[in-house]
Amino acid sequence: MLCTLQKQGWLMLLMATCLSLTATTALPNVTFAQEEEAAAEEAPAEEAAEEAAEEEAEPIDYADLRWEMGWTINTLVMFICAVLVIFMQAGFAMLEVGLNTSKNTVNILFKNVMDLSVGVLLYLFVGWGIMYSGTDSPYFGYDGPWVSRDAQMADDGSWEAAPNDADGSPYASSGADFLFQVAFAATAATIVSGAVAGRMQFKAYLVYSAVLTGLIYPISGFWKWGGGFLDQQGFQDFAGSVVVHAVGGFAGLAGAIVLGPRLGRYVNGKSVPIPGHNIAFAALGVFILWVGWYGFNPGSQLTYDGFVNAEATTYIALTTTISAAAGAVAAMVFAWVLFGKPDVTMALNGALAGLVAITANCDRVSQPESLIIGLIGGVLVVIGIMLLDKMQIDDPVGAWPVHGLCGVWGGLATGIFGDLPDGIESQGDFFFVQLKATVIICVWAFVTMFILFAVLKAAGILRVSEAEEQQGLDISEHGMQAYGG
Amino acid sequence: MLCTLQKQGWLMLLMATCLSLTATTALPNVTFAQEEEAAAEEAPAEEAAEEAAEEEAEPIDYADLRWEMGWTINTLVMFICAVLVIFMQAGFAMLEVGLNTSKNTVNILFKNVMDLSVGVLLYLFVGWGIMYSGTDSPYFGYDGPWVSRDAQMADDGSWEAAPNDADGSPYASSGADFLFQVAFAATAATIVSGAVAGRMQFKAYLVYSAVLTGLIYPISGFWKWGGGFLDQQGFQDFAGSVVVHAVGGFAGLAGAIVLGPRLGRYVNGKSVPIPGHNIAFAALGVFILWVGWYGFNPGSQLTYDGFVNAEATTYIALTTTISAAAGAVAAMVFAWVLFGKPDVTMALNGALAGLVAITANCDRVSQPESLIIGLIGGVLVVIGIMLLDKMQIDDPVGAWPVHGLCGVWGGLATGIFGDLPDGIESQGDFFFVQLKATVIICVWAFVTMFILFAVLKAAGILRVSEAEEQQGLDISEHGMQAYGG
Amino acid sequence: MLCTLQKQGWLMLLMATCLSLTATTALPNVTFAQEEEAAAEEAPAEEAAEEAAEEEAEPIDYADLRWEMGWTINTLVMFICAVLVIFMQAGFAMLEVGLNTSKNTVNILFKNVMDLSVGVLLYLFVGWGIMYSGTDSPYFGYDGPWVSRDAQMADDGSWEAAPNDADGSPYASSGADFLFQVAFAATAATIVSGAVAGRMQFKAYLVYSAVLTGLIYPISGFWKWGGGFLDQQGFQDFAGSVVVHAVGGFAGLAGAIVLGPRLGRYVNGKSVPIPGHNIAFAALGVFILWVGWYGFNPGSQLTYDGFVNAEATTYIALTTTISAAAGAVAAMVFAWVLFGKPDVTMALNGALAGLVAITANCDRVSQPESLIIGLIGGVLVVIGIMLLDKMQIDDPVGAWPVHGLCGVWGGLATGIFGDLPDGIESQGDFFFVQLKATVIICVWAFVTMFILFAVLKAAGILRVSEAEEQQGLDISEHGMQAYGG
Amino acid sequence: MKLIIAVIQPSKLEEVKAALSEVEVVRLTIMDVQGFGRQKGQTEVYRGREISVNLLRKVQLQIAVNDEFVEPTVSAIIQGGRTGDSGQIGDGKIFVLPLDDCIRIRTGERGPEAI
Amino acid sequence: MKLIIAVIQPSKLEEVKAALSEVEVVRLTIMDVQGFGRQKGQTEVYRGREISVNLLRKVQLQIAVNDEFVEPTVSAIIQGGRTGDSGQIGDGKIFVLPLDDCIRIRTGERGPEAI
Amino acid sequence: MKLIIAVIQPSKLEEVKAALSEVEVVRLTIMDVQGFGRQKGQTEVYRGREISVNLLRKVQLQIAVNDEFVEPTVSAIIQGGRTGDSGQIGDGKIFVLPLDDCIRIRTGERGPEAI
Ligand SMILES: Nc1ncnc2c1ncn2[C@@H]1O[C@H](COP(=O)(O)OP(=O)(O)O)[C@@H](O)[C@H]1O
Ligand SMILES: Nc1ncnc2c1ncn2[C@@H]1O[C@H](COP(=O)(O)OP(=O)(O)O)[C@@H](O)[C@H]1O
Ligand SMILES: Nc1ncnc2c1ncn2[C@@H]1O[C@H](COP(=O)(O)OP(=O)(O)O)[C@@H](O)[C@H]1O
Repeated sequence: MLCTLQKQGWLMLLMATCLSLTATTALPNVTFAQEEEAAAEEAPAEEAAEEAAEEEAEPIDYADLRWEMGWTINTLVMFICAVLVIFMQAGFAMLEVGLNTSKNTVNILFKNVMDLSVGVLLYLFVGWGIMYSGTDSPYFGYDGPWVSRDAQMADDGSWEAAPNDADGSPYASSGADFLFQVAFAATAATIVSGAVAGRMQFKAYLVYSAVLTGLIYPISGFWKWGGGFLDQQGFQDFAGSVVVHAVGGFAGLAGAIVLGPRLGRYVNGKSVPIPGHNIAFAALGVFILWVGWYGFNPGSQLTYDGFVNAEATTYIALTTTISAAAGAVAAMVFAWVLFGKPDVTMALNGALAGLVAITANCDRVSQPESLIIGLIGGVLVVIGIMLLDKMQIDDPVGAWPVHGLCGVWGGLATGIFGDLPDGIESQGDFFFVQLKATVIICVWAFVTMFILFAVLKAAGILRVSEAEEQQGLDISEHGMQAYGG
Repeated sequence: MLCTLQKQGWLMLLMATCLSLTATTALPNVTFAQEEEAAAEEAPAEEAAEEAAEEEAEPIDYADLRWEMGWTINTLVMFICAVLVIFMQAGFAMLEVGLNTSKNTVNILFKNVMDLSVGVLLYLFVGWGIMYSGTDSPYFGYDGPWVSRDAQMADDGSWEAAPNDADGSPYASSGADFLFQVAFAATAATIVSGAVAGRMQFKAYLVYSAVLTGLIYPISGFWKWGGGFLDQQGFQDFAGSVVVHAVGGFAGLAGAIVLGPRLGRYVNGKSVPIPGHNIAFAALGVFILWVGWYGFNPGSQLTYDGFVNAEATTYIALTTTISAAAGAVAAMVFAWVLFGKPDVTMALNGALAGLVAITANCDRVSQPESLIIGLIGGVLVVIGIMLLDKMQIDDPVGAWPVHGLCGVWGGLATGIFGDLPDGIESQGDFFFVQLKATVIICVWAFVTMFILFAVLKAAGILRVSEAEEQQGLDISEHGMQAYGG
Repeated sequence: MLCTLQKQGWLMLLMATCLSLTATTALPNVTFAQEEEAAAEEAPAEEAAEEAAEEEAEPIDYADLRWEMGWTINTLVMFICAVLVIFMQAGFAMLEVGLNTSKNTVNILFKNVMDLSVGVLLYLFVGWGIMYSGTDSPYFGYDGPWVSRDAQMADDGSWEAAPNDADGSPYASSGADFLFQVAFAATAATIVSGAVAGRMQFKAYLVYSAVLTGLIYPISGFWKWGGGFLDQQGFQDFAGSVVVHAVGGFAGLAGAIVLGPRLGRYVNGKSVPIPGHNIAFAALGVFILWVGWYGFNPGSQLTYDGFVNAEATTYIALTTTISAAAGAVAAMVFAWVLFGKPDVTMALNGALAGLVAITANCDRVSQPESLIIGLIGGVLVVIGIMLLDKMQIDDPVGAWPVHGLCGVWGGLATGIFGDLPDGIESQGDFFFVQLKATVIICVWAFVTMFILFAVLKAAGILRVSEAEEQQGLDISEHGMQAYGG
Repeated sequence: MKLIIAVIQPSKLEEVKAALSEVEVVRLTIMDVQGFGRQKGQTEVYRGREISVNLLRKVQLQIAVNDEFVEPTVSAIIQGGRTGDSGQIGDGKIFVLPLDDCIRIRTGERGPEAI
Repeated sequence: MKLIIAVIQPSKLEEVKAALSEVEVVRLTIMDVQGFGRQKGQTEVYRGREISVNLLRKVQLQIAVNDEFVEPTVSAIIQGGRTGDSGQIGDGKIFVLPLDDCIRIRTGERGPEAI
Repeated sequence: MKLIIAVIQPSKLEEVKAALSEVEVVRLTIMDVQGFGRQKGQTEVYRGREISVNLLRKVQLQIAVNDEFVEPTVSAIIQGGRTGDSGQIGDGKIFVLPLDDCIRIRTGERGPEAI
């Protein structure tokens, strides 16, 4: 189904969705069963290490008040965090619009709206089933579309579907879980839209967006969060510096390279900046992203009930905040020293850099460490932007420096500063595990996306014509201007 | 008092507010008592059907921890959802501003600010007392202004006011309830401001806004949510596709018709589009509305505590998300096929269409059904826009196609796809109930508002002069330009 | 350290942050101990009055489910409220940008981003330690940087750090508390940026921002919320009409006075208004602020669990909403009557005025009283704006009228309408206490900031040159234009 | 050759363009301007302070034409730009300036045929 | 008749308008422009890359006047637009162009009386 | 003296400015305009309704020069503004208008030396 998707793009998409309606909603329950098994089989192997697994063995007393309240709180808080993450889409839209020329505004907005909309459908039908397939395979699995329901009570008061639980601790409803996860998928997708802004055909973008949210992101996501091989090796990425941001960042890099720079961006070897058309939008976007990140990182605690979880949730918010602030300050100072003027776009990217860098390790670093991680992130993003410029790769919003480079930094910083996870002996081993996994995921995203973009290019539907680009995608692709009387 | 309101508009308003200060705050308690009685009287009649009523009979053990935690969670989550719904005001403001010409920006913003501000006061003094009057009459009641307090403890630890409860299940504080409800009222009101943009006098709008939030919306709201005759007939409208959106949409339609099109919108029979002046604002608005809808629909679950409620809350968020995404995709594809270019304003309206359509039934449809509902909504909104254009009715932002037409669709879809409510035997009966109630409410909103606008027109204070309109309402009505140096 | 901060500004800042890394994170625990002692010592003195203190005497049973659920809910809700308050930064940014000329947009945005970023770091290192030093001194104390962790469980299930508690009632995690508090500090800081817009050097602003969030605000904050002398005198300021808003407002006034008006603002005695360049941004900002205020005021309830707290939280949201609406309506009507046209900027300021005015007393006034407070606030802000204009003080966004004047009004209104706190006998005494404390805090903020700005002026780094100002700070200070192709 | 500069009501742009294309004047340059004429401008109030803005949004057209096209162009603009039959204050002005030369960047052609 | 085109500092607009109305020049068209003159422009930096923007915000006035009004108009603009007594680089320029004809759209009047 | 008005592609501005400064033309005024020429404009669709917008974003340069500078200026603009060697529809136009007088606001100088 997906290869066809690659070829005929969105038209297929709609048909696919309609077809899938035939898929029985019974499927998910089967799924649920599968997971149980999977878990069961793994259990013996890990007994020693995890009491969690043990607890799961014992039957859960759903009548227990502590359990019900915990489940309620986890479900509702995860839902609220999901809403915050979905709000980030607005932030990305504003940021990308602001940092590009006005003649491509409609196009960028449209891409962002579709990242969310197409993303929801593709992730619902394909991505979710891949990323959390509950398969035994460490590499790939799929257990069908739709989200299973839980906590369904029959009239006789018995459970038609039992409340969802993770390792025997009160977890959250699958609905909350899906919302939270799909928002992450859409985030990964939308990161790219900034990197390829101003020259990519809209059709091609829709295909890309569908493939990333439906296939590429969920597969590497499964490797870590789905319990795949990277997870089994002890790789830690709390909220997705690598799994989400680096994937988006490197996919964007691939796009920027295959597409080539915008017209007039590099004239006979000289770099000619194309300033954004509305810095106020860009700043608003960053404020929204900062706010949304409080769903992104703290929400990734997944269970929030009880003293320890609740405290952890807010501690994560704290390290996240420190890193963001440090990133903004460091980027400002560094750029100020370098270029002689404080550049707000650098400070804004710095804040995002701090946020991206702390995302993988916000749960396992100390406050001073979170500060260092942010400061370095802020410096890195400035260097990254200059680096791309030197290499004449045109990434209009700095998607790679922010999400790719600092995503990698976040992944490595986890190995450098992070408390050791169970089963890893030394900081050295930890760092190596992080390094390896980070490289694997970045390469995965870069290569697969590079191929996709190359295919689209070969098919001649990747980039718009010179004339169309000069005119701006708003008119050439959408026959509409963003601003008027 | 309200007829005077109709005549002298806002000046009355302020006086009214001040006068009302004399109203004793004791009133609400009396009220509370009333409700108790009302409920009591109804009880025997319905025993068989509702165990709820029974439970209420037994005294509630407020000392019970389960009860207190449930009440706490319900109150706080409803409060958070109310905040999200209030945030939608910003979304409507940005959307409407973006889709209109710049010369009417200040006017639109002002109208939106006043929808909320005037709305809060009018709903506080009149609307709330009408919509939840707890009367026995199936048509109308009023039990005074102000919000009653509950969970007030005397020093001796006894309850001065007992915690609010719904049918004996832990409910939420009246304060949370009011906030949530007033946000809905303001939403209904603000929908219209887009439909009448660019030509209506500000004074007239204030009168309209006061009447809708104070009288028209609460009355039909009572018919359903207040326990009026539509509710008794089994009409289902979970979060207000009909009760809120269709009311706003048809009120807007009435306004657009009575006002007539903007100058130059239809020149000798030909339709001349007047494009919006800032699509970025429009898109931001839709993102904000999408986010706010997570308060609107899931929040309407009203009780969120315990496995079943918490799960339902997030399942509602899930169907809402699917429908919104489907609406956006369907509208994009449909418009693309029709007009040859993907039109972002259609996709944006499509997302809203999906959201409106699912609002009535998000709790009682399956995921595939929510997808279908969204897809059809997305197609309908495009058709609706073309329809209005054919009929030369000028609705600048497409308030009727989105909220009116898709509101109706949502109401009917509930009857087509929705699980049967207690007491209704067949899907056919259900559909008929939905159809009848939907028609009644739409007619109510359309006719009453048509009359109001006609009266204002007769009074000569409805529409601005040609010159003023050409100049733009910002200068002619407010002596101010929205944009400058 | 801070005097140097005053001199060399931001460069110091970074160094300071790095140095501080050496500070052992053990410190906070010591701190924690201190607080315990402090509390203990105070206990006897107050036994009679507070049962709270008594309870603290008894050991807390952390195993108690009620306790754990309460703590969980308090922590998570406070976190969510903190996020809402942080979101207000976006609101301030948009409001200030919108009400100023486009040539200073980048500068204003940059200042707002830095208020949050620098604010977080300075408050983390200095402010937090001062404001909640738990010292016995009624005037000043400091117990080091970083946020202490709590609810840390050792492997044997014993507490390494016990869950945080306030007067023996379940409180919230220090992380949530810090986030909530730092957001308030950043709010106080960012208020000023509007008052000094268009003519202040960026460097100087950074110094100001660091000093306010690091020193001035926390010190007066300690006097009230840290348990200092104003608190001991019975001064009531629930969420900071005075402690936060008046501090910001009067600091801004000092800045506006020392800086002098913008070029061309007053030509030979005549006032020449300099209209804002984007009213849509301004309105969006106010909507965001309104929404954020639901974190600001209800969040200040600090404990939300149980019938009484949950109800209080939402009642606070109710009075806040009423006052905001009343403020907007009153300002609109008053300005309409005065100037003959409804001025949206006045209505927007009116809403903020209502919000600021109710902030100190939202917990202890009736609904009619909240209405009156809002109405008066709305009128006051208009008067305040005209007053400044008469005195030829140039406050571009009306920071003083909104936050300073209405902050004072809020403080006094508490004494006029508010229920008496324990230990105060008559409304007269209460009013006097409020008056005295309000004056003290306003003078503190005004004088200290006046001195700081005067020093900066003497140092010649306060105001930009005529040419730079005429050119706009975006180009002269940041070498960048906010808007472009 | 002449350069015709016309200031018209924004709302009339479409009609003027239509009228122009009827006389085969299809090339022009348009810009947003603010007008200050006999038409009474409103006095705006900002924060309670009057700002006299007789400045109203207008659209300016610049049209380079060969001499024989001047009259048709002018009357086309008048026809399309006039409000009602009698016209209305604020309808605007047309200015005719001498044009010494005209060059087409694309080809380098000069003079009348480049117009 | 002449068409006077003046480029001035945005901040001087009010004063220039005042000066003009004193000499009874009450009709003009204004537009935002970007100026590039002797006045040193800043070199902007965007993302670490220099952009040489000698481009500064200016306001352009277009005033059609009858010949006898040329001098008063010019001196009014100078008086209102000059910074301080000595003036300052960036104060701008005034250009006087010949104007062949002027038409009032509203009435169709032509020539001097239409100005 | 002449006033040269050129309409060019926005994307060519930097190159044109560069070309101009090579012939020592360093003073000019720039404004955003919308162009409507032979170049086919797109027909936009808004809400399913066609809007014919042959209107394309262009940049207009106004350069006052002394007579001897006219040719260099014109050819500099052509050189910098032409797309590729052959040029392309949409590249724009240059108009040369007679300029009666030029005054420098700062000094009050008039005529050629004020340019
Ligand atoms: N003498 C002039 N010089 C420059 N622009 C003018 C002149 N007269 C009119 N205009 C422009 O034409 C617009 C409309 O003018 P209008 O008020 O209709 O003049 P009238 O009242 O003579 O018809 C004005 O807003 C202004 O932009
Ligand atoms: N020769 C010219 N052609 C077009 N515009 C000019 C010319 N000279 C000056 N200007 C305009 O006038 C503005 C101010 O010029 P300015 O820098 O004051 O010139 P000078 O230094 O000669 O006084 C410039 O920004 C530009 O917009
Ligand atoms: N006669 C004219 N009058 C005014 N502006 C013109 C004229 N001809 C061309 N232009 C301007 O030059 C721009 C480019 O013109 P272009 O389409 O290249 O003309 P051509 O097709 O003759 O080369 C147009 O968009 C328009 O702004």
